[in-house]
Amino acid sequence: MDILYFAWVRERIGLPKEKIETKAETVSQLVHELRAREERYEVAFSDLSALRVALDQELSDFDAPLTGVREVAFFPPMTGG
Amino acid sequence: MDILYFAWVRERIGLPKEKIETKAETVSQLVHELRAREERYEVAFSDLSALRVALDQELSDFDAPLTGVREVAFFPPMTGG
Amino acid sequence: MKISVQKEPFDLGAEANAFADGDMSNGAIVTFTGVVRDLAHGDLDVMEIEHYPGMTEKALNKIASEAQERWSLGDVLVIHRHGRLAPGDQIMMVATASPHRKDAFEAAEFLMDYLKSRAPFWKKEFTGKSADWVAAKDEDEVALNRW
Amino acid sequence: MKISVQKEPFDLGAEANAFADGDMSNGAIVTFTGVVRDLAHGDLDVMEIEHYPGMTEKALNKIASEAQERWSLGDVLVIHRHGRLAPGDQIMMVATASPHRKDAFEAAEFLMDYLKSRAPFWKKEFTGKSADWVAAKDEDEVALNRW
Repeated sequence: MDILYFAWVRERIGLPKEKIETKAETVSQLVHELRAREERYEVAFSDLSALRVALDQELSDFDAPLTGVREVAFFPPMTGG
Repeated sequence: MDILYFAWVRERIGLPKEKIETKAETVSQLVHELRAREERYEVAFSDLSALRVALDQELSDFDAPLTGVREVAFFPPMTGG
Repeated sequence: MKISVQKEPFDLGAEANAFADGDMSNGAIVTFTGVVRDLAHGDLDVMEIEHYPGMTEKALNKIASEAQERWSLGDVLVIHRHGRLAPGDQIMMVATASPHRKDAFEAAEFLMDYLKSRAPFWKKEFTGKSADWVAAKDEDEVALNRW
Repeated sequence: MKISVQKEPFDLGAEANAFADGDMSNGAIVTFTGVVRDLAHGDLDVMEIEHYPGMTEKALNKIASEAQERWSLGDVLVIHRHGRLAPGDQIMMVATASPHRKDAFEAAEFLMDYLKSRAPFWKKEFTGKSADWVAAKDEDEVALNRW
């Protein structure tokens, strides 16, 4: 599964993209796994209300299932326009 | 006093502008005078709700006094934009 | 503030660029452009726009000044043509600049609503078989209640 | 419908003219242009806009299609830049065409409100002494409730 990070999430974790093997069934479980890895993940994911998630390039929720998902992206609230 | 007519008011009366001498104290009195002149005026002023009036190039009302006014214009509701 | 009442065509792109270049400090720029269209019968040849020279300029200045008082605006542009126009011709445009997109949008809508029924222009439509003055729309009068 | 996510500057005037020329049957054309501004501190050097290639185009297409479903629209244009921009640079523009001015205005406001907080762009401001990600504004989230 491809995990992408944008904006300050990318900066805190220190990379824009990584491939991971996971058995997580939901976004929340995936976040739990990532947080357990290293402090930089723990810091980046410490406040989920400050984060948004997209599954296969569609905005989604932290409860959403990961079944069939190939690309997960984490980023702060968007500031377009 | 200069009297100006625009759009179908101009067409019905048959001229864009005329100078008149009047003792009318309000727009209504002036309209009354004009209507008494000839049938084309009578027709043009038959429905005041379909007309607007400007005094010295400011939108006004049919009750408004004519004191000091040099230019009166009659026209249908505007259709700009 | 630029107000122009003119017979000549204007270049939307050139006007929009000049307006934007003249106002670098405002993050939001809105333009509205009106185009002669033939909705009613499909056989419009010419639209003739009559106006009240002198009063037109005063009315447009007043409308634009009122917009600048009511919203946080940088520059304001109003161009309105008169004379003979064909379907597809651009009749008029307004442009507003503001630090806030909401102000730029609202001010442009306000300008348009007032132009529609408070600026002394009258449109006459010529088709092959008729020539009719365009009637003012109730909805345009109602639109003013918003402001 | 034209959607463009690009690093290069765009020419507001040329885009507005091309948009207007491509849509002669709609009487009302609205454009919105966003310009990099330096409201916060007066010392902005550069704004860097990051985006999510692939998702950005999808999100913009979805927003524009939804506008076309909700309002009576002719063409719709969305251009959004990414990369490094300086104060005064144009970031993005939208354009809408409709038979009715109300539809053209509302659709443009809708596009802007959704672009602000539903299209995957993130802005970082660089000054002489700091580099900060621009925080999303509550008011931009609230603006979506209107639609």
